[in-house]
Amino acid sequence: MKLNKMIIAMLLAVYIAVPLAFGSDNYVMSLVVASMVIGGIALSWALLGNLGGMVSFGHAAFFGVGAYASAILSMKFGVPVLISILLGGVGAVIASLAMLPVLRLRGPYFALAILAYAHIFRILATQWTSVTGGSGGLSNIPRLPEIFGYDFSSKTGGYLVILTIVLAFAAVYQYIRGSHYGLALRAMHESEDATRVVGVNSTLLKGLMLLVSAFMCGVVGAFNAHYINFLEPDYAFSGLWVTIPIVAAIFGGYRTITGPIVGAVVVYLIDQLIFKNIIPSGHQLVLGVLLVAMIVFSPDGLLPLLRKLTRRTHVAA
Amino acid sequence: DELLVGVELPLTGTLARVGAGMHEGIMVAADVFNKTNSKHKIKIITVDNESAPAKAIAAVEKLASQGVVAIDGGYGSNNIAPASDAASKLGLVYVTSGGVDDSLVNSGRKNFFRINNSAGYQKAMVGLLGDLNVKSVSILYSTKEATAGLASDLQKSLTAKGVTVVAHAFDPAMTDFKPIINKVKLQDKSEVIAMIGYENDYVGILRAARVLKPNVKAMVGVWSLATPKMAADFPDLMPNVYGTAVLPFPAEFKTAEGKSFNDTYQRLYKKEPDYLGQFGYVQSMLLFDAIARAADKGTLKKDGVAEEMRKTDSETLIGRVQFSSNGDNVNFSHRMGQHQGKKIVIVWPKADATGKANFPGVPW
Amino acid sequence: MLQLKNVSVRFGGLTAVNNVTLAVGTQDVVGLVGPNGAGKTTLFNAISGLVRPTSGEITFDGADVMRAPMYKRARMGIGRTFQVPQPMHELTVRQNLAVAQRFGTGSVDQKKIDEILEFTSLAGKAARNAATELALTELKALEVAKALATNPKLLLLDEVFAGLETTGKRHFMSMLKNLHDKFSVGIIIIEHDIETISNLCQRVAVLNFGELIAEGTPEEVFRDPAVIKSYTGGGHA
Amino acid sequence: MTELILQALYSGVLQGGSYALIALGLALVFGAMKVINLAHGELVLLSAYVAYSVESGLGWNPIFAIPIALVVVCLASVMVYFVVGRIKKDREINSLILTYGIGVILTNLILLIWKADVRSTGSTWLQEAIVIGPFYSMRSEVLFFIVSLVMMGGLWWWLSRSWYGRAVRAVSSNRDAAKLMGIDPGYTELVSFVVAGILAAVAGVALFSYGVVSPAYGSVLTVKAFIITVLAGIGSIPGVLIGAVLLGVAEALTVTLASSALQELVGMGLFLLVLFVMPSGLFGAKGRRG
Amino acid sequence: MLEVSNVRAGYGAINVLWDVSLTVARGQLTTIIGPNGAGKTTLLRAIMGLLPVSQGEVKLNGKTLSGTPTWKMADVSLAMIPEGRMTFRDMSVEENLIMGAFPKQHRARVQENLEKSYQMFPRLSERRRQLAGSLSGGEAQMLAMARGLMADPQLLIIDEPSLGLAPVLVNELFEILARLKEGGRTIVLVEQNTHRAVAVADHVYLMQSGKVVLSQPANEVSLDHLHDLYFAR
Ligand SMILES: Nc1ncnc2c1ncn2[C@@H]1O[C@H](COP(=O)(O)OP(=O)(O)OP(=O)(O)O)[C@@H](O)[C@H]1O
Ligand SMILES: Nc1ncnc2c1ncn2[C@@H]1O[C@H](COP(=O)(O)OP(=O)(O)OP(=O)(O)O)[C@@H](O)[C@H]1O
Ligand SMILES: [Mg+2]
Ligand SMILES: [Mg+2]
Repeated sequence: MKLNKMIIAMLLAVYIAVPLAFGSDNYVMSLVVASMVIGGIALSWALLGNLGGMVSFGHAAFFGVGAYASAILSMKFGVPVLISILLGGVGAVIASLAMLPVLRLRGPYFALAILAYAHIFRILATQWTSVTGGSGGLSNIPRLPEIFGYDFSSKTGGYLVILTIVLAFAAVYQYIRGSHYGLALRAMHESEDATRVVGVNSTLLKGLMLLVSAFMCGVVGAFNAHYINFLEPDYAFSGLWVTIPIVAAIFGGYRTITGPIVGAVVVYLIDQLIFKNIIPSGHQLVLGVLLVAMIVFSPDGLLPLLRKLTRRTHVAA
Repeated sequence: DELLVGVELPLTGTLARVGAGMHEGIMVAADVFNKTNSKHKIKIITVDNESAPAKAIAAVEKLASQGVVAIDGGYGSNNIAPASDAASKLGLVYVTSGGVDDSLVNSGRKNFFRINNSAGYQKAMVGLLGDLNVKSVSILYSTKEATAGLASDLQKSLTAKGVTVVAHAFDPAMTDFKPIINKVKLQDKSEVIAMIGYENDYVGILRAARVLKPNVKAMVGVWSLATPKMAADFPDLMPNVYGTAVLPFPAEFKTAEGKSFNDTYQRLYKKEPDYLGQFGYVQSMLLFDAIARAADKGTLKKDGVAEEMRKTDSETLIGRVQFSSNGDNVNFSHRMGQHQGKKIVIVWPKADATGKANFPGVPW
Repeated sequence: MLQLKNVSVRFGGLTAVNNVTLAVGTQDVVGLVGPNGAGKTTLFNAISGLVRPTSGEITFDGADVMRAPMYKRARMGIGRTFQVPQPMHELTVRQNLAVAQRFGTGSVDQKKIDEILEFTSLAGKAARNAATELALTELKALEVAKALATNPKLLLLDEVFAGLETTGKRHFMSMLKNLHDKFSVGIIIIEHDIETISNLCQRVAVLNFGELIAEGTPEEVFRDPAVIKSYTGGGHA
Repeated sequence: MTELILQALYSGVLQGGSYALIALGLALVFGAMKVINLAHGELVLLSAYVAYSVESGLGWNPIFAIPIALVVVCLASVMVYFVVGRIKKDREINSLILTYGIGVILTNLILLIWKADVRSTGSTWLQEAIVIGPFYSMRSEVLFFIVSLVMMGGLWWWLSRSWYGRAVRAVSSNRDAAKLMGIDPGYTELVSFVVAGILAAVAGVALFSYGVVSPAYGSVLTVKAFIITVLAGIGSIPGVLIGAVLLGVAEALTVTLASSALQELVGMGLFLLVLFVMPSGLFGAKGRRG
Repeated sequence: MLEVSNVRAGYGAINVLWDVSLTVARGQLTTIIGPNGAGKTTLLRAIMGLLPVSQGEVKLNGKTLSGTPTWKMADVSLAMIPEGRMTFRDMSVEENLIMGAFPKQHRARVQENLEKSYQMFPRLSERRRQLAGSLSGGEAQMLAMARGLMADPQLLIIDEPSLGLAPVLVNELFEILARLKEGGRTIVLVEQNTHRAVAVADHVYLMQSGKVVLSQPANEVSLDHLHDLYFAR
């Protein structure tokens, strides 16, 4: 009961208090939206890492494919934006089907094979000029629509949409993790034969996680395309769609569900509002240091670390 | 009074180098302006867009929230497009020289101004090749948007003039150009190699050409090539190479403006100014003047800056600048320079030439 | 229930299992013995689907399982243990069993899990991390527990008695007998201890260099001179 | 046409030699610690920038920068080792992320110190054309190709024939058992990082003397190196050379026979193809599925 | 020769050994027996420095071993033969054996000792190029044994060497142990095969729940009595 009340209070806060507090400041709102986009990617990345046991350096592939798929569907085929965003996720899933063979690989092999796909998709998006607009990219991508008189193409509107997307994904993630599939998935990382021999179809499960992760990331990419109305290959498949989400997920704790999201918001805002002012060029240096420090000192992320610290002070008190 | 001008530029990421170059020019402009203008003072606020479109938007929004009266800067058409959209939404003027893509001026942005364009580069190259009476050209171009766009325009206009053209696209990650140069040498047998890329590409291509020595009469490139930096860093690659250049080197600044630009630049950055600085300087000076005029008229808050920008008609370091209704500089045409010894000599157009072209002439 | 026909497994030039034909019914407890490297574990691997035989036929409950993946065979009722224990990492002992039960049978029954934990003397270690906090013998017990949790019809036990002390061995043996009697689970058991085998099995098969060299009751087989020569070496332990 | 192809093959082989030098350090550390050092490309780049500083600051030929680069890069490499050594759990995942973070740090440090300009050597001597029959190349390419071969030969001997090399493999295979054999695991790992640093230092100077570097180039190098390690199959040094040459030749041939825009695509395609068809690489002994 | 006094050790928060003391006399074969989970392996790991000792001391020839890292044990001629799981899986059988002679002082005699190993276990000779990871259970056990003998250690600690071996080989194994003892080696043997172990031993320790509960010369040991103690668990 208490937990439920807390969740409701949190929801009210993020849905109502945030827009009320910052809605008038375009800059802060755009930072918040951008951080939620990062949070969405971080969540999908962490899902694959935590449940699938796979580190990916190629989530930009899903992000980019989702973005392009949705942009093209809405521009060339007139698909309504909200539907095309979902279809963007489907596009990413289709792209990830091409990656299924990579599931045989582990660790660095998987991580970099996915990266190879991201490169390939980027080159395809550059070369396939007739559809993607080549390296010049696509501009004037349709904005988020007006629904019931509310204009979702505004900063606050965009915020509400991405927030809903990310929360929905978190719920799905929570559901999967809590099930026995979650257990089996966790067990699979180190001991694939051991799980298979008790009846776990590990290849299927891993494949499903890849698809789920791809879908999530694709939807986020699609949202972003309609939110900034612009796309080009280098941007859509940029390595930054990997770096910052990873830092965020690690920072917040990639084994948890709230970790990547909270991590994204915190890391992105701190980075943009503070670090960027201290070291205008090369402030990613700080992100790198943060990443290294987290892995060395608190590989489970900040939340568990805080919990540990508060517990200690409790005990001391 | 102090007027805030926002600068949105890539200071990190893939475009960091060019972004920093333009930034220097902007700072020089602010310095010069503040020294000469007693009434208004310009204060620059810079935000790094990290070579990323979304960050460029955020940068514009951040600057707007800090009360700037206009946005200056921008590099790469892909970053300029969304950033200038954002500026346009917020009613701010956006001035740049960092993107040559035609779609920038053809998408109906209201307060957008640009002092250079693809056509100007193309005009210069076609003009030079025409003057040299070249019959066949191999174009080597990077698949990035600006380079690919310019390459296809160049190919069209050269073909229209009856020049035989072979085009070779290469990925920006390309490092060893020997196989391409060998194709030019053995298959194309063109008279001229036209390079449309960036510094690293030029160095790679010229090195490969020095090794394979194709039987060409000239090596021609575009931006970032006929610069003092290239002459200093790669003394044996550059002789006789052509590239677009606004000014000869050592710069001969005849006008008072040119001299003060040069002095200030040298004082602030302890090096010779290059074209990035020049463009940044010119665009900023035009902007600052427009802002000052608008401030005098009290129309700063009411689209005054855009209005004044539209009225621009000045003689600048890069020639006369006037903006058409879509914000493009109608007079823009580039010049072509050639590395000769340690110098860069303007060889095209005739009117501005400071020397004669060494033709045929190659670095080896 | 399980039927092997002319099964061979080759690794490059080495024939680990050669033309083995063997049938095991629900009522059987079959001992599989033979010198080290004779191909016993490899045969288990072939039955459970870890390696694909080079030739031959394997049917289980009448269905051809030669091409069935490991997890399908597990769900059909082939349970096995690994000679080198393979616990599921990151999970506790109890979670190991839960996963085995959920995916092997389709549902979870905590009571049954408790029973199995009790059975295998792991009750006190249920909350331990299976991969890093167990001793070797406990890992072996966990192997059996996991296999049991999938509710198998056929149980393949690879040297689960090795390293067990006498008491533990007896306890385990009675447990297996129980299991066999109560649930009519067929069992194939690899073991080097002749006493254990004689005690448990009605039938013994002997592998040597991949070939089945003898089959019969323990008494018959262990009197066979070929078996004595290659395996028991005369002097009884 | 034959002339074109011959030159492409030659260019590809030389390019392969330089790739191999970069890939070798990565493969070595992976062999020793099962850690893919994603900052390896940045270490190579660091060495290239040291060479740049030596050339532009002291006016020396970049080749003489090698000793200084050795010191700098080996120190950096050892620092990477100590950080990686501090990982307590989930080594596989965490080491990837950790070295990725170190790569980000190095990239940005290079950016801060040396700015974003592209750099390359100005030395004429290194860029002089060397023509052997129908084959054209720069002096630096040939020079470092030979250096690369020598270093590879030495390393191969060291790993497969020396006690030390075997110890490296033993530690990565079973740490506790290696200790029981009298091997100090920490020391062997440290040594492999130092050797990887040496390789990176030479590779960086080589890169500077025939290529062009910029701060963001490190990750490109790492990916190339990794592709080659995959082509080679883990633990095979001749494999690294052959994989690297294969990649170099494939790239050069793509440029010659198809379009140069497809060069990168071919590299990636080759990588995926080998992964799918021969998961253990061209010379790998065992699968990489664990 | 080896003296263990009041040793406590365990895994993280779990303590396994409770004040274990025992002595091993030079030239003798000392066997440690006890039920599963008694802590025998844990004790051996603690002696070898693979586990930290939280209390008590291990001494070799009067000199303390505390703080000596595992890889220095070979220098004092102390070696442990672990269970068969601890081979170098990605290396060939022969390379595994060679690693056994890693300490500098033994490198010269590698070839000679390799031959000896192959004579001892011909099966290993047949499999010399095979990766150790794909050996059968018994073969791996032989490999671990042979590898441990490559360094001719003076004090040899062996953990359940008969595990997974076929009866013929078990016989051979105990013959080998007896020969080693005759050759003057000091041996600590942990075995589940109590009959055979006690038969070759000079001295017997019985461990239970992390404690030494009995210490007797082998010829005084009554197995029936021992088994009674087992059941007392
Ligand atoms: N993947 C493989 N590659 C090559 N040889 C293998 C492989 N797997 C097993 N072998 C060999 O096949 C033979 C049979 O091995 P198997 O594990 O089946 O023996 P086993 O009868 O179980 O012996 P043990 O009683 O020692 O466990 C052994 O000699 C082993 O070395
Ligand atoms: N890695 C570990 N983490 C935690 N506890 C462990 C670990 N290894 C062993 N133990 C515990 O230590 C105790 C003693 O184990 P140990 O392996 O020393 O027993 P043993 O006497 O060698 O038994 P066995 O005859 O089964 O080999 C057991 O209760 C076991 O649960
Ligand atoms: Mg076996
Ligand atoms: Mg034990």
